[in-house]
Amino acid sequence: MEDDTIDLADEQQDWSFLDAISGTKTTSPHDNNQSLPKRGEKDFEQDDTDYQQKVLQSSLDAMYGALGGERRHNAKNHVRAVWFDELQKAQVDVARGPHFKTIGTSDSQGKVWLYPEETIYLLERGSMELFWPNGVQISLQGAYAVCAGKMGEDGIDKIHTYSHLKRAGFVVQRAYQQSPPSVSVSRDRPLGSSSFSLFSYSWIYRFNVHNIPFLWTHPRQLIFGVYNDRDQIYRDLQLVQAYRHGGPRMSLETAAENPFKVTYFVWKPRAADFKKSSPPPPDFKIVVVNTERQNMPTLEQTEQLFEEAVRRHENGDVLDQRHIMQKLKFGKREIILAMLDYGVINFVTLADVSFASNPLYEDKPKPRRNNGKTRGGAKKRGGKR
Amino acid sequence: MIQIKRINDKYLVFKVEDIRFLRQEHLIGGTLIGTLPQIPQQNVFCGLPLQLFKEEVIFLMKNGIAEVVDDSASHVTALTSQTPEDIENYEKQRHTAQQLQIKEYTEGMLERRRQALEKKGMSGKIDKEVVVATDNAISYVTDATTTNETLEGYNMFSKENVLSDLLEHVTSAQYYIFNFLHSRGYFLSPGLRFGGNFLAYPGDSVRYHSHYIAIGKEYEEKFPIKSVIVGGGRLGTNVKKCLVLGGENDEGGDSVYCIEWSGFG
Amino acid sequence: MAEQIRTNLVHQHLWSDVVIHQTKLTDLVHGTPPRTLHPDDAEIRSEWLVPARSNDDWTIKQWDECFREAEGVAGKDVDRMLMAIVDNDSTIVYYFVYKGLVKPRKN
Amino acid sequence: MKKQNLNALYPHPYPYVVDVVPPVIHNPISVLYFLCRWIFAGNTSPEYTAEYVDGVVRAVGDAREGLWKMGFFGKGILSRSEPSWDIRTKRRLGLHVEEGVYAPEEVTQFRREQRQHFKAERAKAEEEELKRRQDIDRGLAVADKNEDDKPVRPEFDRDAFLAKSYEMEKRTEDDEVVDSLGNLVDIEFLQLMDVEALFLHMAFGLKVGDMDVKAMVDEFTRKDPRFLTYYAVYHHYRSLGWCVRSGIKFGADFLLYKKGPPFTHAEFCIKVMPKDEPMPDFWWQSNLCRVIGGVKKTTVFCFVDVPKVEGVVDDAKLVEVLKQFKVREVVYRRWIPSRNRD
Repeated sequence: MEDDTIDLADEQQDWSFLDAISGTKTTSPHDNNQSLPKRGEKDFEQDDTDYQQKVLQSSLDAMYGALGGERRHNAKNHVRAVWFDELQKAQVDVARGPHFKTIGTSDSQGKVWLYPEETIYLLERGSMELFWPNGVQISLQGAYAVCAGKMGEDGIDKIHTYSHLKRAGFVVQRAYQQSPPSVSVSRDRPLGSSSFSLFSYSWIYRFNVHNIPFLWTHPRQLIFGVYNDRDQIYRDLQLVQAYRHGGPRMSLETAAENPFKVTYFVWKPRAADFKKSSPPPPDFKIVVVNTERQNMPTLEQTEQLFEEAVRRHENGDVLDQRHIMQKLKFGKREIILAMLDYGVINFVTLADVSFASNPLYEDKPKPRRNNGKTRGGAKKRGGKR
Repeated sequence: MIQIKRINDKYLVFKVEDIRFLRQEHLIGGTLIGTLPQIPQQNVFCGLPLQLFKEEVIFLMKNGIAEVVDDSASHVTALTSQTPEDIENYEKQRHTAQQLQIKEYTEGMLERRRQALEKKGMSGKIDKEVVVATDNAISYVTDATTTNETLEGYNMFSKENVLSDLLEHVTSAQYYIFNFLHSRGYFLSPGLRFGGNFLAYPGDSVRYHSHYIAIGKEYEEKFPIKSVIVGGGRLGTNVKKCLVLGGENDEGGDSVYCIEWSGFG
Repeated sequence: MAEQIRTNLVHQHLWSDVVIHQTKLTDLVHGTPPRTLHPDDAEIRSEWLVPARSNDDWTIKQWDECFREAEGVAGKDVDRMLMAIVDNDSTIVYYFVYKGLVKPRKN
Repeated sequence: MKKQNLNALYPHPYPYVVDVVPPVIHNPISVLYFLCRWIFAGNTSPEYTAEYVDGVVRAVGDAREGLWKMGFFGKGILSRSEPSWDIRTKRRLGLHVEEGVYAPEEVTQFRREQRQHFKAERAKAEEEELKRRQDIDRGLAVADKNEDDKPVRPEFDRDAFLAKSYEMEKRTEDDEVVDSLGNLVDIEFLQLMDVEALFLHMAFGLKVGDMDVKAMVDEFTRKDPRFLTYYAVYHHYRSLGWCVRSGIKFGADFLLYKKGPPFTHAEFCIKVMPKDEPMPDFWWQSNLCRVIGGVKKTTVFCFVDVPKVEGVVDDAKLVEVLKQFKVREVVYRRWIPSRNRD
């Protein structure tokens, strides 16, 4: 089944694809011909053939070979940094190379400082070496021990999420690195009540015997009498209070501390002119979630997150918001949860949608102007009824 | 016995030999979470370290295969006890290694260049060309810099921080179903991505598709039919896996069931 | 509910010899489908069904009990049953429940 | 079927016929006409009756056809959605049936059969591959794979298939549904979900036996304590113009269709989340979103602030109670970094 949800990283792929690269110990780290092969075919089960055993072993050997790969540094672009444990940050000696366009923050002396996740990422990909102030080099294991050690319980998960997004090509920064958000919350107003009231529209268009019981002895029912406007039926049926975009939140309780906090701001890779000192509004906001200790966010927690969520279109989103289906599927604002399951990351988008703000009955086919081309995002797609 | 490094509440392995041992001797795969230096711009194949999940750690400890070390503490203790001589020694070693690498690299480059020019029949130009070509290309290679073992006495300090009895007595429905499948030769990985506790493979996950989405339940634990049986069974069918639900029954035996959409109705 | 399942099996899915067995715990339905239900079945086999409502909860223990009851009536081992899950809109979805591990369908 | 034809076939989104009268203000004669229409109001809209038997709401005859055609309410108990057991059974038993008319279930049957053919072919290919590998082991073959032997989807003949599939012998059970004259007795009724029954009753005057609002709310709540919560959600989407049907097939509570099943696939799967109940874990959420994402639909969590309802909910009170319910939607969708880079 071809579907949006298939992801190459969903399941472990066959490492023998890596043969080509794990064997090439002499290539310089700047060779760019290391592209990924296509998804391979795995077997359903063991068939007890030596052939299968051989294929397995060669795949495993490819994996061990790749894992044992060295981190090589070119003398010209060599980057060193020193870890200051009391600050929980690393200072880069001389910030050379393209990474520092998007990674790190500069102080008044022009020195670049790195957060733990930035430090580990650069170390892992072989773009930097790390030292203690006394000159002892910090190994990768050492970096995990000291950098993640004080990041709190989800330190490794946050580092992993950061690296995962960087590896996928995104620009990632710690949320509110520059200035914390000013969240203004309006929660003193109740939700707007529904439009159901007797004389709110022209009487001539609507006689509702339900409301004039002495005239007619018909069973009580909401929709009765003469309607010459079909939409009026829908309007009369709208009794349940529903959240509308721009309206107040539904949960009015005093908020307890929200365990779900925006961890990272993320920008799409296209940002060639990205300035880390004055970044544009982020394309995505990511909340790193501990799935072991937390349940799904409650409505209250979700509404709090939405108050600082990314508004669609701020960044020239290409999503066509003229169409009701797009509005209902993608909403006005969105926040992304990174759910960590012992090293496996699952992302889910929470979108702020409102069906009441986009009533389906108002979505009528417009007079055809475009020569019978079908309207809307309702492309024909396979699916189950 | 291998050492699992604990950082906060996460369990990591940093040595390739350990990964090979866990995988091939004990069907313990973990999940690689680091960046592969050779191909850092992708997420399909990841590098060291390897993160183990809770049930894997419990299994390894229960069976005396591994011990858990508080790595943050070990590292700092080992570091602060380095003498100035240790550090000087260390720097000397590093310098020597670098010089050697640079020499090897330069010689290699020279040799290749020479061969290339000879092939083109331009051996007369060799000396001049080679000098120009290698001048800018000096590089050096450092070790994989993956583990802490370069630190003087590190292993001793880590042994002092062993947390062996931490998980000895943990039992749960999840561990039950993990153990049920693992002891039958299945290879397991975290399963949240497919809505289960684990995915189970009929052999090493690099070669086989997973067969099961496994969920552990206490014997009398209630679960909603609509989301667990209908949702889980339906999902299993969509992704060509069986949903396995199970727990330990009153008599200490196995009550394990496979759920599969019937294809009708 | 068992009666509703029987009607559905007989007249929508064309099963034969559908019988309701009342046991101490629950009603069980037994019947024979018109063709093999599972691609790995060598021949048509008769099936045991457990009725359940879509909005209810379930436990592992209940499966143990249902198998035990079915085996009591059948007088022999039962290796699989079908759960007939009834929704308020009259949809009945059927799920195989196998005792122990079985391989998923290859296709 | 073409969309235009479908629109002509199903012009009414509700069992209610809207009168189109000219605007009164511009035309004095129309005032008279309008008043006439008003006095006889209700006559143009159908009045349907359903029964409540054995714990389910059933509609037969005109109501069965009307409630399906006007808003796609209910489900044929022996069919996937629209009652079509009659056609299928007539064809199966060799009784008279119009040619070229296929029930949706029959179309599905075609597709399934087609898929099975394909799978059988693939299984054969896999068996050959195993044999080839064993040959390699024994040194009887060389290890270079010929990639051209993938099975192809075979052509499929609907009529031939139907003829074959209905070759089945008449069962003794079929005697239950054929009368002494050899005619088929249509035993299929349209079952309404409890929420549909209350909605049709309170909004469009459907009679459900002799139950009034109070009797329905009491009875339905007895069967499912959260009935009113589900009702509020059902009512909410119906009032916005959606066709709302059960979501059981995907482990959800409701499906939202733009017009109804004959027109398009459902777009949204609704999961009702009472605001004050503890939130489920992430495994549950991941599972549900996978199933729903796999069938190309959007998962909507519909949070409901449920008011405390005291005393009996009767005719007059239902509207008041509904006005106290609040709903808010949140869409959950898997996010894949590699598909969101540009």
